[in-house]
Amino acid sequence: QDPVVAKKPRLAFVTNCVAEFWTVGSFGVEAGKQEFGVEAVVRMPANGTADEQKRILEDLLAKGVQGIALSPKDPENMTALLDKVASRAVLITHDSDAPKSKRLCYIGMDNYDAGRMCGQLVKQALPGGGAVVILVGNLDQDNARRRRQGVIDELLGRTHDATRFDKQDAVCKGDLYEIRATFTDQFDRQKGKAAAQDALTRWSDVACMVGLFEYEPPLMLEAVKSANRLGKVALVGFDENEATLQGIVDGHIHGTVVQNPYEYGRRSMELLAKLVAEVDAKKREALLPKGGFLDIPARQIKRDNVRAFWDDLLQKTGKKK
Amino acid sequence: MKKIVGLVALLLVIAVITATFSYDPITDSNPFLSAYNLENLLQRVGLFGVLSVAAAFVIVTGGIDLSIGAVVCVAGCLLPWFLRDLGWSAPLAILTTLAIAAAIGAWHGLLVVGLGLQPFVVTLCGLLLYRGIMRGFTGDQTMGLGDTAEELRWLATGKVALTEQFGLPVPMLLLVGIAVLTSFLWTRTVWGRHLFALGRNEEAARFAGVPTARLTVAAYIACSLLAGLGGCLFVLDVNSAQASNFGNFYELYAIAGAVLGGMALRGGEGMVLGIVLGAALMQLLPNTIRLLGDSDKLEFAVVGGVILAGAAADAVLARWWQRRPRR
Amino acid sequence: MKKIVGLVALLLVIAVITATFSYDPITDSNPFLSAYNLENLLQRVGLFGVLSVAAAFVIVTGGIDLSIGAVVCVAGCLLPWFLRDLGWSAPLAILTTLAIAAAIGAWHGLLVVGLGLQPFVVTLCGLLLYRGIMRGFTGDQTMGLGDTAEELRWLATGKVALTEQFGLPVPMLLLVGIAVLTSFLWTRTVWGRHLFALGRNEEAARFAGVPTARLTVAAYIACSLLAGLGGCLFVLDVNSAQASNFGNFYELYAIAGAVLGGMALRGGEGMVLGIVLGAALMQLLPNTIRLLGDSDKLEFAVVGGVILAGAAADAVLARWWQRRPRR
Amino acid sequence: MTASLLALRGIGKAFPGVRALQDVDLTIERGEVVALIGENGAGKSTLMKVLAGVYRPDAGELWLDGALVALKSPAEALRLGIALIHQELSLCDNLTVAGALFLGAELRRGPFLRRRAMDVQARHWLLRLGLTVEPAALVATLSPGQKQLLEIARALRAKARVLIMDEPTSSLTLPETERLFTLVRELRDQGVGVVYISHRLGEVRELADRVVGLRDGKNSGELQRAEITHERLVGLMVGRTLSATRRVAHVPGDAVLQVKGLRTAAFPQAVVELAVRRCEVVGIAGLLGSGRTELLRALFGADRALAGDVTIAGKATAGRGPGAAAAAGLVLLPEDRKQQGLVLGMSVRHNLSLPTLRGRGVLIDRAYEAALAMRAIAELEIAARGPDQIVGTLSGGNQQKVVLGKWLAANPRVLLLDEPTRGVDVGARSEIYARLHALAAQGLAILFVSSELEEVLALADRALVMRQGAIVGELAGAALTEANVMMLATSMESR
Ligand SMILES: Nc1ncnc2c1ncn2[C@@H]1O[C@H](COP(=O)(O)OP(=O)(O)OP(=O)(O)O)[C@@H](O)[C@H]1O
Ligand SMILES: Nc1ncnc2c1ncn2[C@@H]1O[C@H](COP(=O)(O)OP(=O)(O)OP(=O)(O)O)[C@@H](O)[C@H]1O
Ligand SMILES: [Mg+2]
Ligand SMILES: [Mg+2]
Repeated sequence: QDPVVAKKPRLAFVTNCVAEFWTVGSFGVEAGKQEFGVEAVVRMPANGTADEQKRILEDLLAKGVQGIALSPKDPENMTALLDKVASRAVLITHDSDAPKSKRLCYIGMDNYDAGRMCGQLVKQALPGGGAVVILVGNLDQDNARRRRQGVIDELLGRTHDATRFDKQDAVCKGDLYEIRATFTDQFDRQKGKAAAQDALTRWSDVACMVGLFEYEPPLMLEAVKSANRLGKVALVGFDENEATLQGIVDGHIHGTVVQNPYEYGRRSMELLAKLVAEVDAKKREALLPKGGFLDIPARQIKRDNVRAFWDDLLQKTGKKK
Repeated sequence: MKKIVGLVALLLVIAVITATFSYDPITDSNPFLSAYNLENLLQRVGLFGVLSVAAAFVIVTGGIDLSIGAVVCVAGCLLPWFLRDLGWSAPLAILTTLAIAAAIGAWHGLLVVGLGLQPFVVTLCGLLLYRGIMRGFTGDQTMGLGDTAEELRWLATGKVALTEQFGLPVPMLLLVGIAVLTSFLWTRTVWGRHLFALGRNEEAARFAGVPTARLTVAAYIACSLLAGLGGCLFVLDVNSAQASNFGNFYELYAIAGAVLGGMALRGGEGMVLGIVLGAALMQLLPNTIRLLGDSDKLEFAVVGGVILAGAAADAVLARWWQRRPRR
Repeated sequence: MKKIVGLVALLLVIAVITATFSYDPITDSNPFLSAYNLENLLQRVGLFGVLSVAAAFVIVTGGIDLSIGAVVCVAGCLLPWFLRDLGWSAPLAILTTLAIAAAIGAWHGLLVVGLGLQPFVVTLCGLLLYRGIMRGFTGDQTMGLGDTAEELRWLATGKVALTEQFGLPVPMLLLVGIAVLTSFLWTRTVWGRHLFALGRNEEAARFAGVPTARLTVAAYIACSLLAGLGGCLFVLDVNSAQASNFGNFYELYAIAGAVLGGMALRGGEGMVLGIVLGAALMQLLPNTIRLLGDSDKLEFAVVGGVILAGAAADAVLARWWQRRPRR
Repeated sequence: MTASLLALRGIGKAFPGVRALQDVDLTIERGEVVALIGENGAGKSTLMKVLAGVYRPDAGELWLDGALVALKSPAEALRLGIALIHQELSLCDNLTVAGALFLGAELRRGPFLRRRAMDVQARHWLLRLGLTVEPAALVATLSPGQKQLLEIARALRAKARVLIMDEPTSSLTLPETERLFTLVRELRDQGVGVVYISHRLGEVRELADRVVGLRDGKNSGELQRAEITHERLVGLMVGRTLSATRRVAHVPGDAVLQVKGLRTAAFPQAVVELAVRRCEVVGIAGLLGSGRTELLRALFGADRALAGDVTIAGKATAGRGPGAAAAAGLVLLPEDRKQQGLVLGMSVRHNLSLPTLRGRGVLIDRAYEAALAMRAIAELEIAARGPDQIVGTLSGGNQQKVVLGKWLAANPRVLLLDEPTRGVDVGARSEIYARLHALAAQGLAILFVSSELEEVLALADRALVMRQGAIVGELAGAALTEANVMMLATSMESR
């Protein structure tokens, strides 16, 4: 028996769905494994539901995992479950926080803030104001709601309040900007494209489209191209789909807000490794970042910084040496 | 009976493999056989088993219910609403939810029997319709119990202690109860006899004076009622339901469990014990994968592959059995 | 024939309603009737219509193929891989993808015919299996074409100009071609006659010397082949595919389109024209909702409700027609 | 004067495109056996279905014990004591024999089944009909003849006041038929009114107290017990006399079908050897369950034989399935027309052309198909609205004619027929015999099974008698008599 192997902490990184975004995250986990000498598994709930997550967590505990980094699907209602998990293993959250639970800390950014950053991009692209259409995978997911709310609040010049929620069919009209509609596509790409096309059909005056999920900005781009309205409709995206980045390079997409899933993965491993090694609860406290929040801020990627960002991304995901 | 033996064998083989490979020499423990894991497994079998029995009620009649997942969604969204937003008492909330589920079943039955629509069509539309209505109703907000109804959650997460370490999960007990009742209903009562007869040859049963229309409607009601019960248990278990995906695909798991357990989709054939075993297999496999595998990417592939292999082996063995020379 | 008339009437009613209410007095334009929207609609009908015809091939035999969405996923993930990662030429990539799809169909057919497994079971396992394998194969990474194969994308996004404003989308032309061919095959050839006979009564067809086993396998191959073609078109249309959700639920849309168009799930009944109209209805409804509605929350509900209402109206009318006093 | 047990007055019933019944009257007294006769498609089954609550008539009244009743469902008819044995088998084959026997009238204690009691009573009923199967056996494992007996047992069990039997004996052999007659007479003596439908005119003569004729959906006359003769029965049915068919002598050629050492799964001990030559018509006789159907199915390859060689014109086909047999020129007209004989949902034309569409390229030769349909409809006198009528809506006898028509057109080398004229009326029957003889004269080898001895005598050059899966004798020429066949078929060892 190799004593070094025996001592390696066993960790897990649990996401809230299957997505390209999280494959980048799992590269971060991979990097963290090497760097901090841990064993780790990545678990992605295929249907992206809370009950799948519950069963995954239970099986991880059964497996004897010592530390778990989780992106909770429904933080509000999962508190009791998370507390139970926290009593059997070290639990931290990433990407989406569950502040009411006994998780030790949160790694990530605030989706509401990221949404506001996205809103700023819209403002830059459309200084004179206009009609905006939002595309989102679905609206019952916490991060989606917060992102959308951030965009709306920023555009309507509202105060910073992450708990606000405008219903899907609510009228959102400010002095300059008007949110005409929010379309959901339930992660079906063809449907996303159809929704973007139908929005362009319905309103001849749409001035900007915002895609809040990773695969959506390229679909909007396709739709705008097919409608021959390239350049007439500003596009703002979220996340780092390669077609989005290419669109920015080509000047068809104004910009995108990127999170840093790679760092979520890597830093989760780092923090969990330390926390698991420390048995004493008091000393553990000391290891935590201030306020139990490790901020990995979102960034705005525009034409000026897209190249550098893209190269770095390719490197991290092993697509380019 | 041969089917049952085959299923038990398959379950045992997978269990033994999982137990062997999940053994952890460092801690000298066996995660798969830990009380915690076994309890979890039994609880899941209980939850999904209820849905498979539900599916079986309609399959017996030669029909199919694709709306089981959507009914789970309806129950899962409504129960928290009754309990938390309307502040109803637990019994009232549960009964109302079940009544609504039963009404959905009755409506399916009437469409199938009264208008002669294909069950596949009716329940496929139902799938879209109910989930769509729930999305509208909840405004795409997550429905959760928060910390209300803590006692009620016992139904889904509670255990009846057998030893200090190990307790039987309540959903498993519920499933056992439902299975015994159903089995009794199917094999010992006039109602069950008639149900199986009409499932195989509706016309012949009608000519024999069996009230086929009424019975078919009853089967759809039983199906949706159990699906609704399942929905209640699921939401009590995970405490949160999103209309757009709660119970998604569960109809397929439920039907797969039932069919795996020996229900023939042409109707009039099957045993409850098989269904429970089929549902158990559907839960054991993901557990195995998650305990042994480094990634769960191949989960679906393994589940699909094993079921298919099992079904194929079953067919091959049955042939061999038939061809075998008799004395 | 009555079915076709009914469908056309339903399509027209919805189209007229949409056109009326989408009229914009300010710009004096009608978004629904704009060339852009009609082109989009026809293109979507083309894409999904291919899948519905695929589903129909197996439905005719009295079987069902739940793996259509998974085969779409396989084709959608493999085509970009061939074209971009392996740098294959367009014809080679397309043909290999189609060959793989056809092989999947052959495998389904062999399991159904050779081992006598239920089609529902085989293809349900297939659904899990192929999608699972693709998740493993792609490592959950999005497969995209990037800017390779721009010309090939013409197949999915191209148009054949009719007037300066309006062109017929290529997928629609493909669908028309496939539909005409299929219709010819079904109604004019010995093969088609045999297929329909075996769909209605496999045993009687076998006793009449029809090579039922071979034909059934051929039907499954045709189904998967068309599903594979659909997968190619879909990925060429949206330019990227994620194994975990690409083509999810498309089997249900495909089957719904076919059944709506008059295919009976018990087999041996149906017309290609009806299938195309059914698929068209499935695409028209969401367009209507997005052009008229305040939100798309109720999309599923409306689609489910309209299909159900259509089927019910059809059944009621058929009865009334039969009961109507004759001279 | 007491009212009749049952009276139908002015019954009318139309199906799309066809008036099946028009102003039909029928009375049944207590303790009377009324035979209902008529050509195929005359409306007999339709009338009986009206009587049993399956169809609701468009016009007319139904009086039971002098009271007007309107039947809404078969269940209601059963409650009123009207039981119908359907012409087509209608059993749930996933049930046990006892389960099927008591379906809809289970012995119960509250909602619970009294399975033991039902098994005991089932045994009693099976015994009375001479059906030697276990009450626990699955219906699916019974042969059509056994299923027919089971259906009869069901109807007797129902203790009906009106018992309707729509061709109950179409696949029964002599001993069962005689046993059935004894039971029917017993019921009649107890006051039950019986309606008996049959195309076997000998049975009608033996059993009927009164005969009612139907022609083209209308009453065509009535005969009292004393007036019943073969000629008058035929006259009532067809409205003209039929010329007797004459046997044409064939000179047999070389053997085209040769069977050596064949053993089937149902009778593993019995070894079958036989040969059928060109221009020869060979009949197989035997009792119910003697293995005749099993033999034909094994020859056709529909069931896998345990051992043995089957050669068709020199080609070995054993174990290669029906496709290979058909390719070698051997076809089978199956016993069960609903399951294996017809695609019920397709039209008459499409059914007729199904086996012969092959070999005409990819495209369907529509002209050939139309000609084939017209010819078959005319020659076999198929009472259909036209070639496009859906086969499932034809009367039973006409369905059988379609099955025959499609095989007569197939031009095989060897034709296997299992109960070829089940339910076919007398008129068409002689046509069919003539056609078969003509085909044999052209060089075809014909091997047929029939439960009707008269048919074996009328058709066969030579008859094989089967018992327990084995061929126990061969009769030809003057030795081919009813008595000799029955002696071989029932010889002591059989029970
Ligand atoms: N469901 C139906 N739809 C249309 N036509 C029907 C239907 N059932 C019966 N018919 C027609 O009604 C007529 C009478 O049929 P019926 O079955 O009563 O004849 P039958 O006297 O019993 O003949 P057989 O001696 O051949 O059994 C036939 O022309 C038949 O084609
Ligand atoms: N599918 C089956 N499974 C098991 N046993 C069967 C099956 N079909 C028939 N048998 C049995 O095989 C025996 C021979 O049946 P077969 O049908 O060959 O008899 P037959 O002489 O044609 O008489 P019938 O007039 O009943 O058709 C019967 O005893 C029957 O019980
Ligand atoms: Mg009849
Ligand atoms: Mg027989």
